Amino acid sequence: MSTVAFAGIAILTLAAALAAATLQKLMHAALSFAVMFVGISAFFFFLGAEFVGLVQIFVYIGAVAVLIVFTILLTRHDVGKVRGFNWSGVFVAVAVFGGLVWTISKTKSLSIVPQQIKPVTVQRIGELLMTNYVWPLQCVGVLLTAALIGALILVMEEKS
Amino acid sequence: MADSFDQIFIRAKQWLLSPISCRAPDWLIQVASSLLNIAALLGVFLTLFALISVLERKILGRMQNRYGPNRVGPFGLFQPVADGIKMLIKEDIVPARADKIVHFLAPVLIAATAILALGVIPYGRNMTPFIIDGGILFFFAVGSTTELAVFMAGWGSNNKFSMLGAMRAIAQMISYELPLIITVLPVVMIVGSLNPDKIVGAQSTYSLGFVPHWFVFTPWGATAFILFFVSGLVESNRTPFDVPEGESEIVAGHMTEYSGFKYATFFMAEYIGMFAISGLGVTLFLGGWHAPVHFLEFIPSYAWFFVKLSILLFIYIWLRGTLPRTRVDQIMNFAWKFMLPMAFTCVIAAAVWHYTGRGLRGWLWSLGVIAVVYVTLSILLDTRRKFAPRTYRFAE
Amino acid sequence: MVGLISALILIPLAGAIALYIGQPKNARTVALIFNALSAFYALLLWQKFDATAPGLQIAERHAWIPSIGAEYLVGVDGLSLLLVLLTSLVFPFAFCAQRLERGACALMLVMQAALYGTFTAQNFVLWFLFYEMSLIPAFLLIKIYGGENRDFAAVKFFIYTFFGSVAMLLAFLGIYFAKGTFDFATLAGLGKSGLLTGNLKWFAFAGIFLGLAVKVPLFPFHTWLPDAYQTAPTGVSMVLTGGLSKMGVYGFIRLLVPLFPNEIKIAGPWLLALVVCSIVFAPLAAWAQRDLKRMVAYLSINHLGYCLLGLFAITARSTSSLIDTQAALSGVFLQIFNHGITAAALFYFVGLLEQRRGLRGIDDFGGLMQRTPLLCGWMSVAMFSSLGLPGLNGFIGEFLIFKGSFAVAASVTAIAVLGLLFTAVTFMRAMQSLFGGPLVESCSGFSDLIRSEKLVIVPVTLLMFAIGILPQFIFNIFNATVTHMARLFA
Amino acid sequence: MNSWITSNVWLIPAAPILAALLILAFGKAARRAAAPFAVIGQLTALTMSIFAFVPTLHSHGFRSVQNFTWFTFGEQTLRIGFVLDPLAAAMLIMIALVGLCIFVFSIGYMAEDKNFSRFFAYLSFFSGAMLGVVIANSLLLLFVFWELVGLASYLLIGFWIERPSAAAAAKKAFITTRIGDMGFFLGILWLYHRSGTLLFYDGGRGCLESVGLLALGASATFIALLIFCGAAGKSGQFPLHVWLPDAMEGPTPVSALIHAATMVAAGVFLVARVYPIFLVGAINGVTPSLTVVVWIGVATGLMAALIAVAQFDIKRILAYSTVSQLGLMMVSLGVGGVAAGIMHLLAHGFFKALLFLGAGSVIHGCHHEQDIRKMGGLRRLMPVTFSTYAIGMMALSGVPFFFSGGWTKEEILHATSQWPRSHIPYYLMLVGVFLTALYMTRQIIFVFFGNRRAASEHVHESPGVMTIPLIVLAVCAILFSVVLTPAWPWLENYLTGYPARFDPHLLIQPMIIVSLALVGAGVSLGIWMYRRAAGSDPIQQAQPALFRFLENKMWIDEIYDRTVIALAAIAARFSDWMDRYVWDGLVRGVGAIGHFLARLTTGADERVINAGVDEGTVGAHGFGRLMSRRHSGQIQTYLGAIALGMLALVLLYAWLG
Amino acid sequence: MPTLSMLLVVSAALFCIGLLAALSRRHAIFILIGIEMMLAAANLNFIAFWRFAPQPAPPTGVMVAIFAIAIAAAEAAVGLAMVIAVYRHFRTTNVDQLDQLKG
Repeated sequence: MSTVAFAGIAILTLAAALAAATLQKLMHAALSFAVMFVGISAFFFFLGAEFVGLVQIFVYIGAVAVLIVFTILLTRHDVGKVRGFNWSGVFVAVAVFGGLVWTISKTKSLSIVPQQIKPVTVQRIGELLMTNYVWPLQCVGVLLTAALIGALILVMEEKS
Repeated sequence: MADSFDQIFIRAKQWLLSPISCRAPDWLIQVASSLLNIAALLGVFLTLFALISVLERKILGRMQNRYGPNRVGPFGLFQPVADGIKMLIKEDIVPARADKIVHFLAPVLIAATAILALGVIPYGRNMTPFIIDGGILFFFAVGSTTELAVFMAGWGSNNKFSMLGAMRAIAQMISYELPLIITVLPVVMIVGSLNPDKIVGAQSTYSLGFVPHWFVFTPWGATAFILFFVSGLVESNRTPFDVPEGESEIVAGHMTEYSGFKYATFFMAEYIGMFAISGLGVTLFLGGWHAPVHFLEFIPSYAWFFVKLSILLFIYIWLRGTLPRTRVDQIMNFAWKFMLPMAFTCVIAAAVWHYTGRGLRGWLWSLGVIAVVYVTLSILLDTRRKFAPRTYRFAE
Repeated sequence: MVGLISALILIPLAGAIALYIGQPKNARTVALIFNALSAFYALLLWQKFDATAPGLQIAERHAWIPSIGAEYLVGVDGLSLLLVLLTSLVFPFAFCAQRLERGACALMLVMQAALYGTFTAQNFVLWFLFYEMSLIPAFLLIKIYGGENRDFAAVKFFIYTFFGSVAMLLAFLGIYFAKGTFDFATLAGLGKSGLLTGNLKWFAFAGIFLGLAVKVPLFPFHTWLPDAYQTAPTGVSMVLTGGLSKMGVYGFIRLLVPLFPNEIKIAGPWLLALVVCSIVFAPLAAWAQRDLKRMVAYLSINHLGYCLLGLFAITARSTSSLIDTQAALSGVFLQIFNHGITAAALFYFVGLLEQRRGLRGIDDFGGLMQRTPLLCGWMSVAMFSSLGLPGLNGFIGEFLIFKGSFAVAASVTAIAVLGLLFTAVTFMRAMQSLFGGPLVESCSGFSDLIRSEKLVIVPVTLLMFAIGILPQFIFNIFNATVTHMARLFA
Repeated sequence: MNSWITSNVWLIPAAPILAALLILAFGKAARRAAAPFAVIGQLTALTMSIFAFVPTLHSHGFRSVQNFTWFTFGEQTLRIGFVLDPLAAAMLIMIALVGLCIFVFSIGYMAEDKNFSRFFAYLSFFSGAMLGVVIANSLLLLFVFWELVGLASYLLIGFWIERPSAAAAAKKAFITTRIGDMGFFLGILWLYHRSGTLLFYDGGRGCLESVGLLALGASATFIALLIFCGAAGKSGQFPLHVWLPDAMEGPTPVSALIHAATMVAAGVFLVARVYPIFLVGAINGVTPSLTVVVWIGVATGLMAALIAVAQFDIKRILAYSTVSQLGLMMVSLGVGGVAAGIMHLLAHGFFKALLFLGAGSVIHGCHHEQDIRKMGGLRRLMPVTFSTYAIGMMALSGVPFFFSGGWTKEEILHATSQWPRSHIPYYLMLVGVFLTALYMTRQIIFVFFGNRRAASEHVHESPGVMTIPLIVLAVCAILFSVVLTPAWPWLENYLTGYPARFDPHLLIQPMIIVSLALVGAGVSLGIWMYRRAAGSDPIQQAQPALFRFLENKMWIDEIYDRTVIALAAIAARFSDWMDRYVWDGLVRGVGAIGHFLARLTTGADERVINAGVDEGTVGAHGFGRLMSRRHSGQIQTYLGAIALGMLALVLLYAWLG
Repeated sequence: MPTLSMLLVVSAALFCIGLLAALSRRHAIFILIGIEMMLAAANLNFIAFWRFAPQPAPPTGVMVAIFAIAIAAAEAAVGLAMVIAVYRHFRTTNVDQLDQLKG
C-alpha cells in the first residue's frame, strides 16, 4: 500500500515538477509548481514529518506561489516574449541525474527500510526551537525581516 | 442515555464500517472511514449551505422590511433547490481569450480548499473528521491556498474587472491573514497545542458550575475573538468587507467571467469558508462543543456546536444587513494600523494572563494591557481632528 | 567589566569617535571634557596605586592571539604611572594652547589613547601596536595641520620613525622565534642569561636600539625632530615633545636595558659617546637657530639626552653601586616627567608669541619686557626650569642623573655638564633678544597674558615649583620601582 | 628665644623671600606697599640674625645644625640642613644690615622708576637667597641658594632690560658665573661620590668632618679646585672677573648689594666654608689647591687695581676695586688667614656698600652721569655724601687705626708675609695696597675736588632716605674697627673659636707701619698727580699706550670675544651646519640612494623584466580572451558550470567511496 | 515501504528537473522556480535521511528542513523583488539579455 502511495506521490510530484520546468505558459508553470509542492508535502506526511509538510504548504503555496504569480502579473508584458529553450541545460540536467542515480545505486547502504517511528509532535519541535535551535531561530527571524525590508526597497519605484 | 445521543454518529459510523472491519487490511478501513467522514461532512455542510443561502435572503428581507423568497416550498425553503437547478442548467460561458485551464481550475481549487478546511474542526465529542496534530496549522495552510485560487480566477478570466477584483481580494486576504493567525496564537500558547481537540478540551471546565472556561471570557480571548471574527469577515469577503466583489464597483470581482455551475461553486466556496472560519472561532474561543453551563451537558455536543455556529452565522448575516461597504484603503489601514497591533497585544496579554496566575489578578492585568494599547491606538489613529470645518465657498 | 587602564585607553578613543560622529561646533571643549575624564581616571589610578609595591599593579590580562603569544596585558608600575600622569597633564595643556580644528582634536585624542596604551602595555605585540598607533596621528597632524614645509617634515618624520619601528619589529621577531614569548616580564627575566646567540643578538640589539633611538631621538638619528617640531602646530609640538618622545626613553628603560644587559655593557662606551654628542651638540645647534621653535626642539634633544646619559651610565658599567643606580634612575624618571612639562610649556610660550606676532624668528621680537612683563616673567620661569635652575623642577632630575652617572662615567659626565652650560647660553641669548633692548615697533601692539592663558600657565608653573621645592610626591610614585629596577640592573 | 632661633634658622632667608613673593603677587598694585614690605622683611631678617648671633657668643666654637631629609629616591635619602656657627652668624648680620641700608637707600634712589615694586621684589629675593647661602649646611643646598643668588643678580643687573647694554651685561653675568658653577657642580658631584654625603656637619659624618674628609683622599685637590671654580665665578676672580665691571649697568643699589656686600663675597665665603677640603693633606698649611687660590687671588688683585687706575666711570672704578679686594681676600684664604679674609670680607661689605651708595648718591645728584671727568667740586654741594664717601675711601685704602679696612688689610698682609711657599704674593699685595690708595685718591679728587664741570651744574644733596643709610654705614665702617684691632682681636677669635683677650701692647704692629707707609705714598702720589687734573688724566697724557691698555681692561673682554666666545659661536654654527647638511644630508643621501635604487629597479623592470613579461602577457591575454568568452554574464552558463562541477564531485565521491 | 534509495532517486529527479528549469529557461522566474525545486529536493533528502536513520534519532533533519524552508522563502521574496526591479529597469526578464554588471 505504502509503496503504491509512494509511487503515486512520486509520479504526481515529478510530473508537476516537469510541467513547472517545461510548460510554455508561465502561469501554468507556476501553478504546476504549487502542485509540485503539494506533492512534496505529501512526501513529508508520508515520511511522518507532518509539521514540515504543513509548513511547506503554508509557506510555498500560501506565500511563495502567490509571490510568483504576482511577479508574473507585474512583468506580464514580457511574459509572451521571453521564449526559447536552452537545450544544453537538458544535457547537463540529465548528466547530473545520471551521475546521482549511479551514485545512489552504487551506495549499498542506502537500500534500507525505515524503522517504526514515533511521530514528531509539534510540541517537540516547539521545544527544540526554543531550546537547542533558539539562535538559528533568532537568526532566521532577523533574516526574514531583512529580506522583507530588502524586497520592499528593491521594488520601490526608482526615482527618476 | 445522554451519552448514547451524544455518540450516535460515531456508533453509526462504526456500524457502517463493521462489515469490513474484521477482514480488510488496516489501510482499507482507514480509507473507508475517511470516505464516510467526507461524505458526512459534505452532506451536512452542503445542506447547511442550502439552508443558510435561503435563510440569509429571508433574514435580510426581514431586516429590510420585506419578505424575502417565499414562493418555492413552504416559507420558500426549497428556493435553494430551484437555484441549484437553475445554475446547473445555465450555459457555461468561458471567455474566448481566457486561459481555459486556469479558468476551469480556479473554482475547483477554491471549493476544495474550503471543504478541506472543514476537515479538522471538532464538531462534537469524538467527532473530528481528521485528527491532525497540527490541525490549526492545517486549517490555515489550506486556507491560504484560497488566495491562489482567487488569483487563478482573476488571471484565467483575462478580464480587467476580474483581475482587479482578484488583486483586491488577495490584498485584503493577505493583510487580514496576519491578524487572523496571530489572534489564534494566544489560544495556542495558552493551551500549548495546535490540536483542535486539545484546545476544546482546555475549555471544558467551569467555575462555580456555570461559568464556562471559554477563552472568550478572558480579556485577551474576548479581544482576540473580536479581531478573529472581523478578520474572518474579510477572509470570506463578507459585507462590510466585500470590496473585491462589490457589484456596484467592479461587477463581481474575480467571479465576473464565471457563470452557471462554476459561479455556484464560487458562491458555495464562499459560504463554506464562512462556516469553516466560524467553526474555528467556535472551537478556539467559544468552547467548541461544550455546553455553556454544566447542567446542560446532557444535550448532545454537536448540538451545542451547531447552535454556536448558527449564532455566529446569524451575526454574519446581521452585519451584512446593517453595515455599508468600507473603502479599500480604509480596510487596509485598519488591518495594518489597528488589527495587527491589537493582535500582538492579545499575545502579550495572554502571556501576562498566564504569568500572573490565570486568576482574577491575571484577568485584570491582561485587561489593563489591552486597555492601554487600545486607548493609545485610538488616540494615535484618531482622524477626527483632521477634518476641518466645512466651508461653503459657493453657497454665499 | 572594563578595567581602569582599559577605560583610560578607551576614553580618548571614545572622544575621537565622538568628535567624528558628533561633529560638535566647539571641538576643543569636547576634547577637554574627555581629557578631564581621562585625567580623572589617571588620578583614580594614582589613588589605587600602591606606591610601596615594586611590581606590576592594577593589571588586566586577557587572551588575545594565543598562537603568537600576544595577549592583552596592561598594568602600571611606578614608571608607567608617572608617564600616564604626564600624558594626562600634557594633553589638556596642549589642547588649551591652541584652538585646533575638529579633526586635529580627534587625532590628538587618538594619539593620547596610543600613549596611554604604550605606557601601560606589558606585552610586546600590544605595546608595538600602541607604539605605532601613535605614529599615524602624529604624521597626519603634521601633514595636514602643519605649517610651512609640512609635507616634507611629515614624510621625513614618518619614514624615520617607521624605519626605526621596522628595525625594532624585526629584532623582536628574532627574539620571539628564539624564546617564544612577547611578555616583557618574562623576557626581562631571561635577559641576564642572554636572549640570543652569535651575531643575531647584535642585530636584535641594534634593531631595538635603532627603533628607540629614532624615537627619543638620539644623536645622530635626530634630524627629523627639528623639522617635525618646527612644522607642527603648537599643541602638536607640545604633545610630540611632552608625550611622544617619552615613548623612546620608556622603551629604553623597559625594553633595551632589561633585555640586553650584557650587550649594553659592551656597547656602553659607544652609546655614551652618542649621548654626549646629543647633549653637547644639540644645545650648540640650538644656539645657532633663528627659529624659536627649532631652538626649543634642539634643546629637547639635549634634555632627553640627559635621560639616556643616566640610563646608559649605570647600565654600561658593572661597577655602579646601588646608590648611584638608584640616583640615576630616579633622576631619569624625574627628568622624563620634568621635560614633559617644561618643554611643553616652552612650546606653549613660543606658540603665544607666534600667535601675537605671526612669526617666531628670534629676531622678530625685542623689548617684550616693557610691553608684556607677565608673559616674559612666566616664560622666563619655564626657561629657567629648562636650564636646570635650582628651585624649579629641572634641577633635581639633572642633579640626580649627574650624580648617578658621575660615579661610573666621570669623564663623560664632565663633558655632559657642558650641555648644561650651552643650554644656559642658548636661553640667555633668547631672553636677551626677546625681552631685552628697546621695544621693537612690530611688538608694540602685543597684549599681555590674558586670563585664559594665565589659567593655563599658572597651574603648570606652580607644578614646576612644587617639584623643584618639594619633589617627594613625585618620587613616591616610583621609588619602589626604582629600587626594584636598580636591583635588576645592578 | 635663642634656642628657638637656632632650630628655626631657616626663617631668616625665608622672611625676605616671603616679602619678595608678596610683592610679586600683588603686582602693580603693590607699588606703594613694595618698599615697606621689603624693608620689613629685611628688618625681620636682621632682627632674627641678631637673635641668632647671640647664642654663638655664649660658647666658643658654637655650632648648631638642623639636618632633615629633602627627599627620598629609591631607598636613598638626600639630606640637607642649616647650620649656625660664628662664620654664618657674622655673615648674616653683615648681609642683613648692609642689605637693610641698601633697601632704604633704594627707596630714594629708585623713587621714579616705573618698575619700583618689581625692583624691591628682586632685592628681597636676592637678600633671601644670599642669607640662604650663608646658613646652608649642605653643599647642595648652598648650590641651590648660590644659583638663586645668580638668578637674582641676573634679574637685578638686567633690571633696566630695555637698555641693550644692561640686557647684555645680565646675560654675561649669568653665563660667566654659570661657567664657574659648572665646575662647582662637578665638584659637588665628585664630593658626593667620594664622601657619600653633601652635609657639611652631620655629627661627625659630614663631608667637612673627619670621616668625610678621609674618604676624599687624593681627589680632594681636584674637588677643591672645582669648587673654587664656582667661587671664582661668583667672586669675579681672574679669568672669570669680566662680568663684574659690566654688571655696573644695573641700578647703583644693585651694584652696592651685589658687588659690595654680598654676592661677590659669596665666593670667598664658599672657600672659607669648605676650607677643610682645601686643607686635606696640607703640609705646613700649604696644599696645591690653596696655592692655586693664592696665585689667582694675587693676579686678580693686582690686575684689577691696575685697571682701576685707568677708568673714568665712577662705578667701574669701584667695581675694579671690588675685584681687587676680592683677590686680596682670596690670597688671605689661600695663605691660611681664613679669619683675616672673612674679617676683610665683613669690613669690605660695610665700606664698599658705603662707597657704592655714595657713588649712587653722586650719580643721582648728577642726573645719572657716571663719568668722573664730568664731575668735580661736589664737596660743597653734597657735604654728607662727601664726608661719608671720604670715610669709605679711607677705609678702602686701608688707612689704619680709625678705619676698619686698615686693620683687616694689615691682618691680610701679615698672613701673606707668613706664607711659607713664596714671598712674591706678599710683595705684589703691597703693590696692590699702594695702587688702591692711588686710584681712590684719584677718584675722590676728580669727583669732589677741583672745579665744577659739566655734570655738576644742577647738583643737589640727596634726600634723607639716601643719606641716612650712608651715615649708618659710615659709622659702621668706623666702629667695626673696634673688634678688629690686634689688641682685642675679638672677631678673629670669635671666628676661630678662641676667647679674646685685651692686650693693648699688640696694638702697634710692624705691619701697621708698612701699611701706613704704603697708603701714605699712594694717597700722596695721587694728590700730587691729580690735583691739577681737569677732565683728563695725567697718565693718559704721559703713557697713552699703557693707559689705553688699562682703560680697555687689558683687552681681556676682547680676547675672550675673539677666542672663547667666537669659538663657541663657531661650534654652534658648526653643530647647526653638521645637523643641516651632514647628518640630515646623510639621511637625505640614504633617501636619495633609495630613490635611485627605486629608479634603477623601475628601469630594470621596464626594460628587462617587462619585456619578458610582456610576451607572457600577450599569451595570457589571448588565453584570457578565450576564457572571457565563457564569462558572458549569462548566469545560466555559470549555473551549468556549477552543476557540472557538482556532478564531477559526486562522481569522484562515488568512485572513491 | 520504499527504500531510502528510491526516495533519493525521486529527490535526485526533482533536483535535476529544477536544474533543468534553472539552466534551460530564459525567463528569470523560471530560474527561481528551478532553484526552489532544488531546495525542495534537498529538504526531501533531509527528511528522508532523518526518517531512515536508526531510531530513536533526534529530529535534526526536521529542524533543518524547517529552517531551510524559512530561508528559501526569504530567498524567493528577495529574488522575485529583484526580478521586478530588473524588469522595471531593463524592461525585460530574459536572462540572456541581462549580462551586464552596469545598470
